[in-house]
Amino acid sequence: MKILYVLFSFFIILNYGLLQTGFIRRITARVGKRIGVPFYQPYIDLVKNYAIRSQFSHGVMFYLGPVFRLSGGIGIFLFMPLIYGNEMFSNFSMSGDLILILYFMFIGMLGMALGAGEGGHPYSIIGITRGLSQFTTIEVPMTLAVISIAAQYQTLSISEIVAAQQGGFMNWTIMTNPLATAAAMLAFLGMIGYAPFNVVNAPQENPLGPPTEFHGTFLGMLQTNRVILHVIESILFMNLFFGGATNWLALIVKAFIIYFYAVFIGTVFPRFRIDQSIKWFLFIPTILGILAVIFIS
Amino acid sequence: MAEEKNYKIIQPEDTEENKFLKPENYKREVTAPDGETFVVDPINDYFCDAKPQPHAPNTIKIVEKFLNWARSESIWVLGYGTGCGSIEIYPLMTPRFDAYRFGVQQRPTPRQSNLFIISGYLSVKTLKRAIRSYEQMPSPKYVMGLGSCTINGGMYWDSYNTINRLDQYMPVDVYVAGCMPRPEALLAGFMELKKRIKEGKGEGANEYAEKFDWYKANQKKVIKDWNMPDYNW
Amino acid sequence: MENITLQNISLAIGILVILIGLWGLLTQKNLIKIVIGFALFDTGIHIVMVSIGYIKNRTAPIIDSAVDMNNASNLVVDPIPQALVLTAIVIGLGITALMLSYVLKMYQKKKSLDITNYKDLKW
Amino acid sequence: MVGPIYIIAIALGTAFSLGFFKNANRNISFSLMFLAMAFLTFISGQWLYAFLTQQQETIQIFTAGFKPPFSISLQMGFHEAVFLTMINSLGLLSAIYLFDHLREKGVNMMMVFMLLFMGLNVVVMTRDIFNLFVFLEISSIALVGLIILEKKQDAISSGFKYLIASGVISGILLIGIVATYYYSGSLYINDLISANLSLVKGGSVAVFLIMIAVILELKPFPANGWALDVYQSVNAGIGPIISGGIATASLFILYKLLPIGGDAWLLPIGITGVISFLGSNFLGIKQKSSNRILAYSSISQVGLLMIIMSLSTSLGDKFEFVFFSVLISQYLAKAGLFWIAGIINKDEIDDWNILKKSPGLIVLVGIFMFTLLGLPPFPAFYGKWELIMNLSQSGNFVWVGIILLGSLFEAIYLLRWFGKILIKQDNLEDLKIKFHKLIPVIFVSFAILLFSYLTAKWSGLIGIKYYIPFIIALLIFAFDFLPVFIKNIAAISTVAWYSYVLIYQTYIPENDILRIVFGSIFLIGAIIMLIPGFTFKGKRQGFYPLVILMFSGLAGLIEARTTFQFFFAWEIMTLASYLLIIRGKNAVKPSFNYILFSMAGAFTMFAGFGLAFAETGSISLNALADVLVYANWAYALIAIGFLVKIAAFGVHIWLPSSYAEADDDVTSMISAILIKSGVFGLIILMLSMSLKNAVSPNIPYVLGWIGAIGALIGNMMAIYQEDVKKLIAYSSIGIMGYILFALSMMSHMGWLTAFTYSIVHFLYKGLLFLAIAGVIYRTQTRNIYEMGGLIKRMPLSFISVLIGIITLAGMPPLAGFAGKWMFYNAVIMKGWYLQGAIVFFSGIVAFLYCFKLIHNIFLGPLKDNHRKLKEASIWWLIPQFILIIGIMVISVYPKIVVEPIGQYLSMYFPNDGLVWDGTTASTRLGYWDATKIMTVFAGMFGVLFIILYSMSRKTQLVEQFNIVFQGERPERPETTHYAHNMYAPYNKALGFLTAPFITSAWKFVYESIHSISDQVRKFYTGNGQTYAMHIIIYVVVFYLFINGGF
Repeated sequence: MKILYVLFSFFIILNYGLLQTGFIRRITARVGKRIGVPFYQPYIDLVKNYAIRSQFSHGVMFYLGPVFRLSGGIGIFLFMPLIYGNEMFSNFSMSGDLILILYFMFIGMLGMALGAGEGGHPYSIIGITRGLSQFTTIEVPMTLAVISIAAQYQTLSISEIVAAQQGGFMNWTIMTNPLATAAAMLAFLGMIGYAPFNVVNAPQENPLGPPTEFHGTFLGMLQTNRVILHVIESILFMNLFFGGATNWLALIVKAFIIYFYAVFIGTVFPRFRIDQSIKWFLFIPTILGILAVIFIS
Repeated sequence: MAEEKNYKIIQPEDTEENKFLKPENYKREVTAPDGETFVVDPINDYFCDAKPQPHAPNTIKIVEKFLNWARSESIWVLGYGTGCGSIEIYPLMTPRFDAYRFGVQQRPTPRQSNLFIISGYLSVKTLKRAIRSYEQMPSPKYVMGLGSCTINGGMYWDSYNTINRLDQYMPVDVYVAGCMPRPEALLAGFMELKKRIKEGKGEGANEYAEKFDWYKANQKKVIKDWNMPDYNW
Repeated sequence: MENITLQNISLAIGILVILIGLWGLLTQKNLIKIVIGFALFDTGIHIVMVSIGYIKNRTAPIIDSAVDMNNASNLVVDPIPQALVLTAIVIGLGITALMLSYVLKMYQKKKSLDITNYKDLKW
Repeated sequence: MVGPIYIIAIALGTAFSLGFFKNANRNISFSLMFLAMAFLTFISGQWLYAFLTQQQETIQIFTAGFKPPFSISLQMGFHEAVFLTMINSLGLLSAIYLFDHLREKGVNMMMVFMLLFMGLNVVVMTRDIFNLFVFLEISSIALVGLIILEKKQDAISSGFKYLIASGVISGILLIGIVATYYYSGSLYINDLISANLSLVKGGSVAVFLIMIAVILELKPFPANGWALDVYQSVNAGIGPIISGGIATASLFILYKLLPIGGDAWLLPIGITGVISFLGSNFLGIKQKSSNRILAYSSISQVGLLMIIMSLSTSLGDKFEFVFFSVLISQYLAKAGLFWIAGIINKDEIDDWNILKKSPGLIVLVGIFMFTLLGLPPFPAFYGKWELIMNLSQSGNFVWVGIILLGSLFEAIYLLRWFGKILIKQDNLEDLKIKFHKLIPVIFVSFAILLFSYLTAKWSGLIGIKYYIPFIIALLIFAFDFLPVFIKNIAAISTVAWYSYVLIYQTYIPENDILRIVFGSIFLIGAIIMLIPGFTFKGKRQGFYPLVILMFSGLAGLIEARTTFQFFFAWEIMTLASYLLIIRGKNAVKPSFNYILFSMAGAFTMFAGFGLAFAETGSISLNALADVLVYANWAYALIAIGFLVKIAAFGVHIWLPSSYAEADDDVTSMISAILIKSGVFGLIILMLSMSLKNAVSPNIPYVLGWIGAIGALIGNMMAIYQEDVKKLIAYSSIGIMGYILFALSMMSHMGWLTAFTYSIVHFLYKGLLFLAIAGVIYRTQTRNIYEMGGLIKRMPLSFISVLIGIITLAGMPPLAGFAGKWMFYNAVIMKGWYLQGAIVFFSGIVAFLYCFKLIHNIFLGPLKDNHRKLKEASIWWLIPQFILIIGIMVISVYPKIVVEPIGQYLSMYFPNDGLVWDGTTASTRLGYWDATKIMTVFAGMFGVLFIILYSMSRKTQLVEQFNIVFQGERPERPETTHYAHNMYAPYNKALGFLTAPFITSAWKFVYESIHSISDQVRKFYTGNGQTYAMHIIIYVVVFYLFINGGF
């Protein structure tokens, strides 16, 4: 029974993610005074990629890499409570808490890294080293923020963190712990990976970063993961800092706004080099995070 | 740090075949860590020499039609400008022409592209790279010839190092004539391509696989220094 | 004035000789002179020993006509320091001889009598 | 019983009768001398035997029929018998050693030789102070005579210096004797003692002169240049006579005359000893000549003995034990080393690697050096232990510090020397060993072993059980000619049997979780890590005894109930691991760093135990808990010892290169197992001390920061390593940082984390090192960028490394995540947020090198010369898969491990534990259900895989160069492998964190010590007059010191 609910919410999240991606692309196109792709373009791309006829593989890990990647993405989804107070849409969140989700993100990265690594394309590896380097520093403000709110609420359970934020706008973490929220939201920019932090897969330069060699079904899986991951990360931040959601509508609205914030920054700013972004993450967001921790203790 | 060479290059025999072999592709005698020596032949050992296979369309008509629709609506162009025509491709992505509307997007890697636009004259040297890139694209894949030069050589019809007819070397789905064709013409070409795909005629990849020997013979006729396996995976 | 006794005078002379000997031992660069310095040092010690063993107004601890056998312990000085001095003189002689033979050997090897030339081993 | 007077008679008679032989028949004259020497030895040995077994009374022999003071009297007591036996047996062995030398030089030398020993014998026995002087002079003259007969220019000029100096000293002594006689009227030592001269006006000067002369005879630093030169220049056969014969006799003079000075002299003698010990060892550091090193070492040991002598009253009935254990070990070892120096006949220690030609001699050198250093199981260890304990108890902490510092200096030069012997070098000359020179060396080494056993028995500090491993090691050593296969089986079965006895039979019934966990890591780990030994061909001489010793040391830690047993096991383990590391190809320098840091750590630990003993008066480990006053100091000092072993930040620099250069399977052992000994020690320490309130909470707090920074720096450094073993080694530093941090939190969750980490780190670090070792074994390179693409050739190793790094990085669903999860909980509960954040950051940094590890070795393009590699040998793979099974079990069902540990910890930390509900573990903060996570993950992965498989069409497997390359194609695998300097941007941004501050700091310390030592030793100008001047100044300063002039 649980599995059916999980599948149902997965269906929602997947579709929402695809639509969101389409709409966001359309919005960014409008910013550039274009019309842009149809909102259903992600669906078409996905279908096309899954329908690619010829396929080759560099080896076992190249083959399994995308599976790992998608497992990582779906894994986070599986352990994330979606709707507060709704047992049906809490997925498997009773098996693990916030820490599990934070560390589950690594599985996807590892999958990508292994797959791309066996692909043997040097540019993929360059992309991966960039991605990993950047990710380590993104995690610094993120960790500080998580510690801060865990200390604030004295719990690591996402459901309980959400529960503690119920009862109005003023109870949200963004109001009760603005420093942690600020640090985490800056980290969020890096997690989503739009500009200024998208040198990882800077198109043409290296040519696509990690997925350079991936095609067809593999690429389809990576795309699927990407849309899910973006939504789930938004939902995570929603749960931690913006009071969670008590129904699907609230979830969609909040997740969209959080995601849109990253997109907004991404369309406005140019790109950082990797050492610049490392320094940046270890500077302002980290200071904010440290302040958040100091104030809470 | 001067690195000690742990291999010995074996000079190839002076045959016609080996004439254009590059030094890095010479056979070399290497010593394994356990002291055993053996010969590495880069051409055979480092490249897959399997021939391409035609891929049959989905046997269920309706599914194939749906997939063809999806393919036609999601055309990913390989970002590779071969000649002067490439200057006409970039405006496509600007607000004025906005090819995104039609699901046309650019990809930097052949692995993820469906459409290869040969943008203008194609020198023999570029042809080699173009063929490699084309062969590295996954099936189904399409080729669009841009400008007169790809049709009959255009103003370079008697040039010493450009090809005259593109479809001698790779199956072309659509030609867009002109010198140069305007972006509007390109858009029209996309429409034409979409139509062909939807009709199920965009089977250039299978055609290439079926008539592989013929294409390869044509290619080798102009590309004298062919020093690679026949098909680039 | 009371202190100027034979014993003290010889003690002072002995100490002076010791010091002269030491001075020679420590400052002279010539090996032979060093040996002489050592010999003086030794001699000085012997003088000191004898003068320490001396008891005022007594005679040498030899039982002869001048010393009555029965009263000897009151008439003669303590014989032991004198015996010690004899032994010490012998030993001192031995060492001096050994030193000289060393000097000989050293001179044979390096043709030099300057002690500063014999610093091959150091630190 | 042959009377001792015959010693003189025979020696003198032989010496004179030798004169008749001229040089006609040297064989006969040598035999005569040898027989005489043997008879001397027999007489003294017989008396010693009588004293030891038959409760023989001390006897006095009166010459000339009068009682003292009217005649010279000799005394034969227990102490005399010991010293005489030592001196005479040394003479006997020296005679054997000098066999051809004596024959070459003729009867003159034999005569002088006999006279020398006669003199020394009388010096020991006589109770008449002037007689003492005479025979002292005779020995000196005889010695100088021996030197002049050498006919070497160096020897002669140094002999002259010796003459000048000893002349001055004997002058002083003579004046002293006469003055003493003047005040006391007797030359009989017993009378002098009872006369209590120091109280008489002027008598104190007399006593002063005698005592200072005796002290000067002992060649105290710094008035000892004359002796050093002699040591350096004489024939190696005479060196032991000076250090073992004359110095020993001189010590006995001091011992004999000490009562004349009375208790007032104890302190000055102690201070002299301390200065000698520290100064000589300090100057020894810069020496390059082997004989001179031995000279410095000899003088320092005499200094140590003077210290012990000065403590004779406070040591009480332990005095003899301490004194003789140190004296005899130094006497035996020094003689052995001098003799070996003579066999090699190379003055510079750089040339000593000629010994490589004769491994047996290396073993002997090792035994002698470790004896000198006072490492277990050699006798001086027990003596030093009692000494330090006693000094601490009497509050002389400064002395303890100085002695330990001096010992450290001694360790520097001796071990560097030992390292030089083992440096690999081609084209060594042949080493010609004369058999007669070998006999005494071997004899002495057996004597050391025997004496070690006797001392251990005498000390009563450890049971005979502790000697079983040595016997096993010796047995294996005796059967070292067997092939590896058999020895490996023997070693594994020994360890298996022992772990059965220890863990299954002892600790499981006791339910002592701490010891079960660490016992399993140590011993079961040992079994696993020994399996790869089967791959080695040949004999691997010396490997297995050391392995057995190392693991027995580890087991000894588990079993220890007293601080002594603990320290004993600790030193055994350190020593054995040092010797194991030094077996690696270029391991001499790294292992030197290792042993130096370990020794320093061990010494601080030693001092800490001393402090604890000073307060509680008990050496029981449990008694540590009762330390209150010195708690902070004791705690910190002991902790430093453990910190060195776990390579905590600041003292970590020894680790990477040691790990890198050790043999591959040794690296697995030390990194997965040995390093945990520090963790175990810390746990023991914290359990007994930190839990009581006596220890300031600031210390764990500081430890926490050290751990956090260590974790960060270790992981950061690991990123940039191009040497694969160094990479994992730095990662070990990082992980040990976590564990230290977790332990210092002093909370239930923190400790649970530390335990879990210890177990998991053992599993995955062993796994990684074994897998990497298998790869290195095939590729013959450690440079990570020279590998690549090996997944095609070594898939099983790849799986091991993959599982290893997933666990290391702490990714769910594998076991590493358990540690991370507990860590978060612990940090937040404890409130150490900032440190915690650093630790987590470093945990994420770990991801970088994990990827580097797996990518650069297994992914990317396969190199030309690796195209035909085979999978790693099965013997490397079997232990890997055992470890993988372990990881998997803990991953799926962590409860079986974590729950008992939690229960155990509840005894100490009752609050905030982990609550188990089915498979779900929860704290008051969060929850985690490993089994379910694993199920969900496996299910999801399976479903996705099936989806991918069903959707994918016929897949063409392509070769490594079939990649898009902008229309071109790659040229060579090397140019396509993005491996070298992989994280350049990271270095650009954060490289400043990994600047080698600590290494430079230690280097600075090390080099400063050397350059200071180099400058200080310049006062030994080599001029005999300067040396005499030193003596005079020394006397003056000493006098001023004694009389309060300062």
